[in-house]
Amino acid sequence: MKIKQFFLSILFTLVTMSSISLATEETKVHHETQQEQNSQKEPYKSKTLSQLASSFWETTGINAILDTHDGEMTSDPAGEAKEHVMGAFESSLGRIIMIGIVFLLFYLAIAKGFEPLLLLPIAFGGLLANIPLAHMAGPEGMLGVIYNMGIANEFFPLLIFMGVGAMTDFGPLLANPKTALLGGAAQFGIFGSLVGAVALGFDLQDASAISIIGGADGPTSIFIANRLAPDMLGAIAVAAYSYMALVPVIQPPIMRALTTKEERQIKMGVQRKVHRLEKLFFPIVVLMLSILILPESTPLIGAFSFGNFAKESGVIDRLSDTMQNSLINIVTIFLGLGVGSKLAADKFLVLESLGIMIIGLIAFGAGTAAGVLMAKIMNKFSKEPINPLIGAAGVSAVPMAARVVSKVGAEERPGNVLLMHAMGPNVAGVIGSAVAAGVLLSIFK
Amino acid sequence: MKIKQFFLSILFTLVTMSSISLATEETKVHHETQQEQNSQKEPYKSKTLSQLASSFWETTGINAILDTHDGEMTSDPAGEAKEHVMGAFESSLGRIIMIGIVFLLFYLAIAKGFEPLLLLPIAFGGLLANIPLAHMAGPEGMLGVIYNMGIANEFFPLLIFMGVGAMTDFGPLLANPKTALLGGAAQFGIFGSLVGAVALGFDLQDASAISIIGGADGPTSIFIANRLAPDMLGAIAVAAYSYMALVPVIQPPIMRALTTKEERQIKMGVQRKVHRLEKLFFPIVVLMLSILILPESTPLIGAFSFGNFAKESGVIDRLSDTMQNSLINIVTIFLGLGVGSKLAADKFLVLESLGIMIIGLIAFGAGTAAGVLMAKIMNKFSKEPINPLIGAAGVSAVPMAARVVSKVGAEERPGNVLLMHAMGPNVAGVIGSAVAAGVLLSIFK
Amino acid sequence: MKIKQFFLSILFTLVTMSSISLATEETKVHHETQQEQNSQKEPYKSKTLSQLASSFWETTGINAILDTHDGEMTSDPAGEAKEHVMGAFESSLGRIIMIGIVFLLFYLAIAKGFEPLLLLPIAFGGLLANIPLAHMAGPEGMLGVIYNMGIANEFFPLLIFMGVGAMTDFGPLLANPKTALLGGAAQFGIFGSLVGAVALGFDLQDASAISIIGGADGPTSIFIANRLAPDMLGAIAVAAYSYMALVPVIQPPIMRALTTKEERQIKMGVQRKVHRLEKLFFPIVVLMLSILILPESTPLIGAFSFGNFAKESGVIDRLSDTMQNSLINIVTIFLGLGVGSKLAADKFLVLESLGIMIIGLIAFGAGTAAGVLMAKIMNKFSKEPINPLIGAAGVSAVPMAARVVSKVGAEERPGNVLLMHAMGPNVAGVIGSAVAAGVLLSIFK
Amino acid sequence: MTEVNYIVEALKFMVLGMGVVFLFLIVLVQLIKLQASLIQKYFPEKTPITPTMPKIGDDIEEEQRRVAAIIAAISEYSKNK
Amino acid sequence: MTEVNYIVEALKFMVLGMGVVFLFLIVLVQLIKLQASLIQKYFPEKTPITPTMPKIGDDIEEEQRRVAAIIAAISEYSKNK
Amino acid sequence: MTEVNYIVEALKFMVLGMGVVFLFLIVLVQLIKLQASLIQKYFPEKTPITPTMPKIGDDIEEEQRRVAAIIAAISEYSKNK
Ligand code: NA
Ligand code: NA
Ligand code: NA
Repeated sequence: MKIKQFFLSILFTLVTMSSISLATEETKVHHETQQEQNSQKEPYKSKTLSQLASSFWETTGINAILDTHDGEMTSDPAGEAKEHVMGAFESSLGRIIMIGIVFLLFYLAIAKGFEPLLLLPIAFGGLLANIPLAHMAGPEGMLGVIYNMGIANEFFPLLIFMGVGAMTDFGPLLANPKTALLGGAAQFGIFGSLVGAVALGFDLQDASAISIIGGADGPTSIFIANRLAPDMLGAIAVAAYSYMALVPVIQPPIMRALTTKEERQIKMGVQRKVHRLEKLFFPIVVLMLSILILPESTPLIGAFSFGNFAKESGVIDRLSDTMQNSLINIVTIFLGLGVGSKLAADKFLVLESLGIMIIGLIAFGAGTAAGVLMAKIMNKFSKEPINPLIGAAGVSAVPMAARVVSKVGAEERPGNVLLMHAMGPNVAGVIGSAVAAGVLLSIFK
Repeated sequence: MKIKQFFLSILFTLVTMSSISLATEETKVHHETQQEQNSQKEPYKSKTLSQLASSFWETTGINAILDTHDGEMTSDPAGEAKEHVMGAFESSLGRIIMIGIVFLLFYLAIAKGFEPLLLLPIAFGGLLANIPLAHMAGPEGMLGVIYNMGIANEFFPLLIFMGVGAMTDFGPLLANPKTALLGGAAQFGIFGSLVGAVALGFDLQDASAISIIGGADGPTSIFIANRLAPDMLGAIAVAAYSYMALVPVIQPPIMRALTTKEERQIKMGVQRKVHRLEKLFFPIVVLMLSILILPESTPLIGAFSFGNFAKESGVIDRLSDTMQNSLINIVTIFLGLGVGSKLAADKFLVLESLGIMIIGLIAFGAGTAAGVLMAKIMNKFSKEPINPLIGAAGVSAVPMAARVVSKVGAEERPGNVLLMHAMGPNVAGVIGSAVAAGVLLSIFK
Repeated sequence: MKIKQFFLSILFTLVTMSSISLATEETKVHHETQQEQNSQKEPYKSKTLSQLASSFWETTGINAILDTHDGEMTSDPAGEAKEHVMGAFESSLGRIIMIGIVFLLFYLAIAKGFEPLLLLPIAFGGLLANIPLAHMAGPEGMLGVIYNMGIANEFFPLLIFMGVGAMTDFGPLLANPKTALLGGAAQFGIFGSLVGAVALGFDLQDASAISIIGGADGPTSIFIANRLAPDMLGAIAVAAYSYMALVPVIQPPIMRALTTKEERQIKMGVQRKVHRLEKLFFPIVVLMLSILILPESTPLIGAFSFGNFAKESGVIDRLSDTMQNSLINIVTIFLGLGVGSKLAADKFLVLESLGIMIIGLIAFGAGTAAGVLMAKIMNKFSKEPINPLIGAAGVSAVPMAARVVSKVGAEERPGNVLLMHAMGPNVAGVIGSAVAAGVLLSIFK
Repeated sequence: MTEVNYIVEALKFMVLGMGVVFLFLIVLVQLIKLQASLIQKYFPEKTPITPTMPKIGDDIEEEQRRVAAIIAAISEYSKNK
Repeated sequence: MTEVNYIVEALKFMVLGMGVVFLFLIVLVQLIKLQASLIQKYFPEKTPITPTMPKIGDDIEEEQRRVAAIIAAISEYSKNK
Repeated sequence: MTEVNYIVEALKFMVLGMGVVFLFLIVLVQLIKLQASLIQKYFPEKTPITPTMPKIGDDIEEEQRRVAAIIAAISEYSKNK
């Protein structure tokens, strides 16, 4: 106890002295610092303890937050050209708000289990990006290094897509191919929200980047945001993963509102067995089709197909396992931290972010509704019964959306397992989103 | 069914309209696109649906392949300086031929099991590299990013070599060191084919790069090709891995032609037990010798020795395991895709590739023959009997060549297990190829 | 036998001829080589076999070491600006001495088990860096590529710290928080040796970089050395890891000298159970405190906290596992090799290195002593008994130092297990070193 | 120079986009069906193509699976005793 | 322009440095104690928060542990027979 | 300025290259033999050097091997019953 008090008193004396001397010396100290930067390693000038403590005080986070006119610069992975002197809000309250948002994301990821694999690293990256003076999101900071390594060039989202491809089983889609159309209808979420975003005042290109949130695919959203609206990357990624995490909350009410109890109780037949060669050829077929119809989507679909082909080939299991495990894990850590660098107050706390959040929610709802309605129509015209609930899985958000469908279906009629039937539209939704993304890219090329 | 027809009719109308308007509008559209590129985000000009569809048609792969004079550029990881406007052949038929070749490689890798770990990723990379308009092999495309990350600087082949080193057991070589000379004789494949390549009209430097195929070592071939003839990297890598894959087909006839039945039935004694310290010191001895005799080979031998030393030290097993598993797997995926970027039609479909394939085959055969003949001579002069078959393993192609030797030996005399005896020349062949590579590098330095 | 003699005679003839012709031709050959470099791929000039052998002799390592005036350049990852023509010592004897030092490190790592996970890769990197003519530490060599990829930008040390964070259990510290002060006292090693280094003639900035060795934390040392004195990075890293490895040798005598037998026999109570939420919040609390007090330390503490938070969150175990295994292993391999590049004779064999080694040893001893003395004082004033031995663990060197404490304690009083009690100061030492590092960075900012 | 109504433009994008998405998926569905029937015809289920090469890395997993199976069997056995 | 005595400077650094290190750790100790008491108060041990989401990747390890446990039990059993 | 016969040049490369390869391997063979005899002399088989440090990461594999061994033993046992 006594030791503690002893040291505390010393420290507090130092700090107090420095605070007093601060008012008079600040300008001078500032001036000296600048001079020192001009010529590296100039002869060291002796400082009194009080001057040292004062200099130290200048480098504390407390001072950086309290003194809003200290000329601190923002950070950007692209370097000085995209940095500016921080405003009072960005330097103080903005940071505190962002740290609050980060804590909210921590809470959602840990206590609620909402997509923790990406929300948690993104949020932690956001925390690091809002640290004063450390410039961790700058070109020489850890987050900036990561960003330039794999996000600015879209490498990490593609590697994630490759890993997801290696994890995906297209069997259910191949067994009942026409359910792919449900994965198409759900892309109405994208284009509907594009109209909405334009109505809110975003220009066409920004609106397109935002609307991909409706595709419910993290890597696709990041890929497109990076191409069409890199400044909004953080908000778009956070919105995309947040809403994907909220699938069990957002989707069921919409599903129930648009279907009758009888429809929700429809039982679907047993799926046929799929030949190994069908699974093997499928990624190649999808890729060839993308090549012919829209090459703009081939980075995404190519990476996805490669992962899936590697798995289905059965001859390079050690590579396929690596894609599904150590590689995708490493990239997920980096992608999260790198995207988090865009949660710096100066980038995230702009009016656009609010718009992005609203549009993202609408997009999600619209996509779900379109999928369900399409499934209702198909059920009318199809010989085999189709439970309209599976249309909701068309938004992708693999495999969460399919699980939600199965859960709602089982609630209506215990023992009715829709999971495999929902996986078809679910994986088709991934392809559908990539195609929609390719169309938007081709427009703005 | 009816829904499908409905949508199809809409789409076909769009496509038809666009095709009609194409003839008249093409020049104008082109002109506009260029203008748009000049000033980013200029005020968006309204387009009719037909104009939109027409623009979209311009970005389809079908149009890119059919319209051979659309001014499409080739892609190169090094950027614009090495790119050119595509010729008619490169833009259409060339691509289709390359995709055919890629499918052939898929078939060999999957159905025939020929070196799938590298042939499959290379082939997929080749498929991606031949996609029109996507520029995946350009400096900002996925393949180009990979290429610049680890192939242009020879980092990935060295990491592979490190992993292979960590997987290699030099025990059989240490137990019977004179079999190392067989790994030397088989390098005649390299130098014999060097003469052949020059005779075919390649200049000395290109011929040297090609001849390393005879070393039957993928990473060594890629390393040397990158230094001496980077334009032919794709063809050299494909030839190297293809012939390594064809070892069970190419070698046995040569082995049988050059040996008598009695020779093939020779039994070899039991190998002595090797002390742990011998294995520990061996990689250091090899590296020190390379340092003294030819430092040019030390990147390859150094990486290889590091991997082997890490394993034999026994104190950093977690690192050695990583080299043998997650690290080499990740790098193999990237190396394959990156090398595949050189399978773009404009790079691969040149007369040289045919020459490379022919010379590679000759080199392989010559190396095998030289190894077997050397073993016959050694058997004459040696006290202990040496089965000449094990000379064929000197080409390296670890461990396939040693297995083939063992199989042929067992066919001639059931119960005669030559595997361990063949592993000596087999691993010596790896060192021999690296030395030969170092000599060629030192000549052209 | 005869074959061997045959080939040897040929080779020796070649070499002898070349040696003879060497005296007369050397200047000319040299001149030609330069010309060739000027214009790539000029028409090849025929060479006689003897000329070829002579050229080859020029590229051997033997010649490079014997001929000390061949104009060989040193290598640096930063490229030509930091390279110079080698002096006679650097080119010959220096290399041999460094290879001797490398072998000593191999011996310590393998036979003595001293921190092999980093000493062995560092030593191997040092071996590769001292190879003549290969320029493996240059910007295009393997070591240089690694250095620029993750050491010049401090990325690798931070990733290691992240992994260490994911491996660390703060339970013992949370159970008995006041032991954290011991981790503070031990940082006297840093600041005491700072004074010592200045007394030895180092300037303040270099002295600060060196003194961090006293923090007994490899990644922290590398991080700070890279910022404050990149030229001494190799010596500092080697000193840091060597002394960490020597903990079981250096610490016990100091511990015994400063304590009485009674003190060493003190038993400490059972630790209370720590709530899961305490562990979850702890990394965030530490990080928030760093943000407020010294943002300069946040790259280190941020990476460490992220790893720990990822582990304690319990919802992203697959990422946390990757941090603790494949990712940290890959980075350890690279970090070791990259740091090893600074063991090139021209960088390491300077008088400063000797000073660094001496100061490092002093720092270690001073830190241990300060920790033990602080623990004695705390034991005097505390209600619960504190065994002064656990103060020695405050230097960090996790978990070796804590194990040494436990071992010494058990020797004095069999059955007295101090391990968990020593882990508190041990992990606090990591934080303390990062804070001390932040203070030094803030002074020289 | 009339002003552009961006909402109308966005609606046009929607028509194009949904059109291409459906076109893509409809063609894909047809190709899947075609492929299924071709495979059914030329490679009936009884002769699945199997890779001819031993797969490195699989041994371990194979082993684990075998181990798990054995254990399951044994524990089943123990229960029934 | 008097010459700077660098050793004195280094001693000043020591005072500042050790001061900040102790300040940091003392505040940290207080925060740890505060946090412990708050958690004890609001989240008494009986209701630990558990993650609500199934964890991908854990299944395998769980499986391995289970397998190991079974084996241990069986081998124990065999020994005792 | 006579024209260079490149094939002759290539043949010279072959002589140099094969010569160096054999020189390298012959010296290597001699060193291996020398090393073997030295090790046999100073470190006879009975005292192999073993690492003194426990290896992190090995525990798991060790465990797996042990498990596999136990299982093998058990299944062997079951068969023989
Ligand atoms: Na989607
Ligand atoms: Na070879
Ligand atoms: Na420390």
